[in-house]
Amino acid sequence: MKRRLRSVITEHKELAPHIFSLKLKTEMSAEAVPGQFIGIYPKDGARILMRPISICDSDAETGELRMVYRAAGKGTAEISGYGAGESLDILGMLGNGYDLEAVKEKKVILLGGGIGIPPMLYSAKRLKEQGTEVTAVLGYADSNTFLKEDFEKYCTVQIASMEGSVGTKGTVIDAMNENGTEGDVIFACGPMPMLKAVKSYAADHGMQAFISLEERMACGVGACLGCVVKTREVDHHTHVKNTRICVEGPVFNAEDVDI
Amino acid sequence: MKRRLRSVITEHKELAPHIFSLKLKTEMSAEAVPGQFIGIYPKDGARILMRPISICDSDAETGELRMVYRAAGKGTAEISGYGAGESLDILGMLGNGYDLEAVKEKKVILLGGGIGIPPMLYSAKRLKEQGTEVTAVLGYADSNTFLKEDFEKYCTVQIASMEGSVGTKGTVIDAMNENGTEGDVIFACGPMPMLKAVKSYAADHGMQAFISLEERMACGVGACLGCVVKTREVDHHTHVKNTRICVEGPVFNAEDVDI
Amino acid sequence: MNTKVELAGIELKNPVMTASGTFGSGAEYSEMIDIGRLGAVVTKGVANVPWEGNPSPRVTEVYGGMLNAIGLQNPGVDVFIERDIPFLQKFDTKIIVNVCGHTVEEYIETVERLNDQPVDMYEINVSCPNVKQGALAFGQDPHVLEETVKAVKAAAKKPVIIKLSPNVTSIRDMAIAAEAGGADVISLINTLIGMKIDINRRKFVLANKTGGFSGPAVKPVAVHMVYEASHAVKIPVIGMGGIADADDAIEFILAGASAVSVGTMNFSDPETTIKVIDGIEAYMKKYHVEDIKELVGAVS
Amino acid sequence: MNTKVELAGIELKNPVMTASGTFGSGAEYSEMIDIGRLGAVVTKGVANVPWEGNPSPRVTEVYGGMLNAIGLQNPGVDVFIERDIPFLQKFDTKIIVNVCGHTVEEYIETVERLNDQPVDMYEINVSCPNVKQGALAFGQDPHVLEETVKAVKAAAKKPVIIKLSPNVTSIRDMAIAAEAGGADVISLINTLIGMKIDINRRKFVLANKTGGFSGPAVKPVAVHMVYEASHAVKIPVIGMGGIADADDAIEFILAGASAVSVGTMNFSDPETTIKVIDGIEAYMKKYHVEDIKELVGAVS
Ligand SMILES: Cc1cc2nc3c(=O)[nH]c(=O)nc-3n(C[C@H](O)[C@H](O)[C@H](O)COP(=O)(O)OP(=O)(O)OC[C@H]3O[C@@H](n4cnc5c(N)ncnc54)[C@H](O)[C@@H]3O)c2cc1C
Ligand SMILES: Cc1cc2nc3c(=O)[nH]c(=O)nc-3n(C[C@H](O)[C@H](O)[C@H](O)COP(=O)(O)OP(=O)(O)OC[C@H]3O[C@@H](n4cnc5c(N)ncnc54)[C@H](O)[C@@H]3O)c2cc1C
Ligand SMILES: Cc1cc2nc3c(=O)[nH]c(=O)nc-3n(C[C@H](O)[C@H](O)[C@H](O)COP(=O)(O)O)c2cc1C
Ligand SMILES: Cc1cc2nc3c(=O)[nH]c(=O)nc-3n(C[C@H](O)[C@H](O)[C@H](O)COP(=O)(O)O)c2cc1C
Ligand code: FES
Ligand code: FES
Repeated sequence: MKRRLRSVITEHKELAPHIFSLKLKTEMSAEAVPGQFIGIYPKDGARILMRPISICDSDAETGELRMVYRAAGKGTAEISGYGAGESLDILGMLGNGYDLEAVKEKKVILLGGGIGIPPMLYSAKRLKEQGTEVTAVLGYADSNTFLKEDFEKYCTVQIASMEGSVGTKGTVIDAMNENGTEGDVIFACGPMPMLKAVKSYAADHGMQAFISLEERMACGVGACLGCVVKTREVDHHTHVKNTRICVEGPVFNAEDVDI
Repeated sequence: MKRRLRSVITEHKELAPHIFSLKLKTEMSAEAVPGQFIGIYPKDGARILMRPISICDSDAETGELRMVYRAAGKGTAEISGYGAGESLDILGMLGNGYDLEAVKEKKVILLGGGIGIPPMLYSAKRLKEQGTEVTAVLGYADSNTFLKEDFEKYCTVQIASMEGSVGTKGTVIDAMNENGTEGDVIFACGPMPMLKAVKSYAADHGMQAFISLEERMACGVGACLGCVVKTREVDHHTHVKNTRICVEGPVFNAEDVDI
Repeated sequence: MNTKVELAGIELKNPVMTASGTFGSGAEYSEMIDIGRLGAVVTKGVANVPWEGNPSPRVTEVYGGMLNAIGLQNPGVDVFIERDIPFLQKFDTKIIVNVCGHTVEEYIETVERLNDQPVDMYEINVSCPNVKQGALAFGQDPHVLEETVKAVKAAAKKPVIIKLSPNVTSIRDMAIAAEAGGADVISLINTLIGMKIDINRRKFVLANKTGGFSGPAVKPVAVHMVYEASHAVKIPVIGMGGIADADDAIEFILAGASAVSVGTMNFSDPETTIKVIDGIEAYMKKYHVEDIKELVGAVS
Repeated sequence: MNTKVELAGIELKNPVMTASGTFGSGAEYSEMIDIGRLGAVVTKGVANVPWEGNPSPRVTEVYGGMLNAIGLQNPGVDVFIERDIPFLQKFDTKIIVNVCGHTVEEYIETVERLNDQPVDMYEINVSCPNVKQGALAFGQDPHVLEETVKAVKAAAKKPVIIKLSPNVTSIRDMAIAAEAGGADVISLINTLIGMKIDINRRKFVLANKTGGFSGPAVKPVAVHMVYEASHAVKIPVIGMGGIADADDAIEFILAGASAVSVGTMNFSDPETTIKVIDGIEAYMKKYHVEDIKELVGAVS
């Protein structure tokens, strides 16, 4: 059941310049599926819409959700100013998430680029729990390899950096080529050029790719049709060739969407 | 010199339901004259204008200004939520203030009604310092006689309450009538019906009355002409029969303004 | 205490409804609020055939509000009849179908398809700023508006609400034209036209360049127009534009609205409509208002 | 790096000026900021004789902005010439006199009195919504506007800026009419019409009932209109409406404004204009923009 709820910040710290790790105590943590996201509402009256942020981790025992986000604009900058003990209103759980069941017996490659890295962590954790074989390939800008240690708890980790200061110089695709990374299925999250490259990489290599898309959102629950992406086929809900990222996504089979 | 400055809250407490006492550390405290006011800026982006609040006390030694205000609407409610150590941006010093010099040798009656009581405190203090004889007549709604003890440090205090639970039942005028309060000059601040009554009381008794007016303000510095009151004579600045409360006031000789 | 209001013979249990396009056809929000508490659900605009709408990005936040250029994407009236109406029928609320079209003929075709459906009223969107082929033009010229209303009314078997655009010199003239054309009710405001530019990329934020501006920021414009329109016509007025709480809703009612719609703020807090309904009742209690109708236009 | 802009042959050291009515005639803010840093000071509207303006309350805050119904109170052009011009002349900035009137004759009388004064330009306010006798009408009908501009231009010995109202169906038509009438520059937006009701007292908050709506809340409407107007005419456009920082100012410039004005936000932070000037320079540095003119209309 989707709902707006008050949550309490239990931890909030800067992992790298402008990259924050936020833990929220909320009953929603019990429901979180990797690939899903929540909407975090800024409090300032000038800002009325929620900010969609992916789940980076969820701990049903402590009742905490973890998000890792970049302070990109004014809303996330405002959010980054709230400390432990303060409250934040959130909308969740939003989106479909990855279908982990379906890949149980496969070799999964997790591709994360930049601020697309955090959502992959929760997938890594859950895939490990179900015994799936996982390699994570993480693409950073520079040597600031936030979350790397967290991934290493769950899977093999390969690194790329645009600067070349750590791992393969270049993108996650470059790293896969260099390392000969093998797998049946890709889960990917990152900037659009990366997702396009992943889509054709997967096609070229006969792999399946599930990619997580971003778009500007208003409602987050499928009511406003603000967040659509073009689709190859007519969508079952909209009855035209586009689909709502906030409900039918954010995770799509790369083949189905026109990016 | 008027300016917008950041100040730091040194004390903030609720004196009576919805009535807050706020102390701010600011260099402006050295300049404050009784009857003047500052503008306090809410921080929420939905609210862009300052809230005009009178000086209730100023301590040049500690560098603190004190204001006592009612959480009347959304802006003052927001302000009431900030605690010691947090900052507030203020615009000041604003307005003319009372001419204390001119009444040095006279008997002064201070009339405060409701949230018009606080501004009178600083006058009481300064008048006492210069050796002027002062009686304060304070009109409350009920037995919640906030600031009464503060006044008693500086002058004789008479009380009225609309409820009748303390002092004279009725208004400050009723209290003056009951107590036969004597004086040459009145300084008054309070709701409009009270100020009107004071104006005619002073006229009837051959006394001078200086009253402090309120009006909705935008700039607070005389630039927008948002806060005018009608005047008997053509105003020297506006060249029409009205004058700016934020600059030429908020304190006026009751005779000069058309209320 | 009576909160019931009547619009063109249709009785609503309270004056609070959803604004078209901000509530889908109810399904999405039905898991978050009790739709049965609403005076009415106004659906997303529906056309005779499916519309693809505009390219993305379609929405963006602005100070105190948002811009949208959805472009009236909708699955078409057939899907609406098969899927959305049966869903809405499950709730004890009125169903108002917002109708869009590129031409008068398209409006009429949709209205005729709906005439024997279990819906209560039509709201004709003559004022959407996000559609290139001139739908806004219906709503910006009084003469064209009057003719359009006449044609739609002739085809409609249910009461017709005409939704007015605020992007006009005289909202009075438009209200009067709608009434002259036979409108049963008018509703306003639709969105203002707005634009946002990303200064770092030097690009329009919306693919459509311009978008419809809504949310709390537009309220003062909307209250004024509702006041003007309701004083220009005898038919009832539905007021909207930036309603975030009961105080805002009451402001519209005092300005002259017989009912109100909550739009953008559903996104901010899905429970806004319910809070507005409760808050109106609390206000009536506080000020001993027996019948909500006493408040309509009661500003002085 | 060049921040100089030229408007009708008048060179401003930078494109940032004050918006009429929000900066008095400079005296009040001169103790808070260095007026010599401004591209120009645009004064409060001045008429041929003193105007008393509207009753109080005249201003109120709304969500993200404010309403004003000052009613163009001013001390008249004689006092302005004796007191305000000599004051402004002390600063190294341009002086633009905003002129208001009830009739074309009044505009002309004021302009003629100012013709031999040391001022740089006139800004003709054909769009103030707070004056009953129809000043807004000049700004809402293209034909009336064109004739008004022609008459004022014939009398004016300095360049004429025509300030447009946003309360129109087509800002393009108004911009084109102003240009056709001979305007040297157009400026926009003046305030939108808004209303606020006190729901507890059931009264209008402003004595005038309606007021002009300004501040950050109106920016999306203003950016759109500046874009539309600047694409409709060849003369330069001065953009304003809700500018709070350099980013906002740059948004207007990218939309097509050759210069910008800061209004309401002077009240919020008296140093806004200075911060905007500094921020534009920082942006130009960051993106290696040699000449500010490269940014005018550079959105795509
Ligand atoms: C499904 C989804 C998951 C996301 N997960 C993460 C995450 O885990 N970590 C992270 O750092 N970021 C994530 N993002 C991007 C994040 O939502 C934006 O960076 C954020 O909304 C920017 O808000 P702002 O107030 O800082 O920016 P502003 O520019 O002030 O925002 C203005 C408006 O634009 C929207 N907006 C701006 N950029 C984006 C964007 N890239 N995507 C969507 N909306 C945007 C904002 O939500 C807001 O409505 C995700 C986006 C989506 C759609
Ligand atoms: C010179 C002066 C001195 C004042 N001194 C004090 C004081 O010492 N203590 C105190 O409690 N109050 C004082 N007031 C009144 C105080 O300014 C208002 O109560 C306050 O602005 C209300 O703001 P709000 O955000 O709570 O109300 P809202 O209703 O949210 O405010 C909306 C807008 O209206 C304005 N406004 C609302 N009520 C008033 C009012 N009565 N006077 C002026 N503007 C108003 C606000 O400033 C704001 O711009 C003074 C007013 C003036 C003009
Ligand atoms: C995302 C979105 C979609 C909208 N779609 C429609 C629509 O299909 N038909 C219509 O008449 N109005 C539509 N509107 C306008 C709203 O119904 C309403 O008139 C406007 O948003 C003002 O109200 P608000 O400020 O409460 O949102 C839409 C508004 C938004 C924000
Ligand atoms: C208090 C006030 C007074 C104004 N007076 C005038 C005026 O005399 N002449 C005029 O042309 N515009 C006047 N305006 C309009 C502004 O110059 C400007 O066009 C408008 O406020 C939009 O800009 P902003 O949002 O930055 O304030 C006034 C605006 C305000 C807020
Ligand atoms: S954000 Fe509203 S449908 Fe996706
Ligand atoms: S508040 Fe602007 S002149 Fe007084």
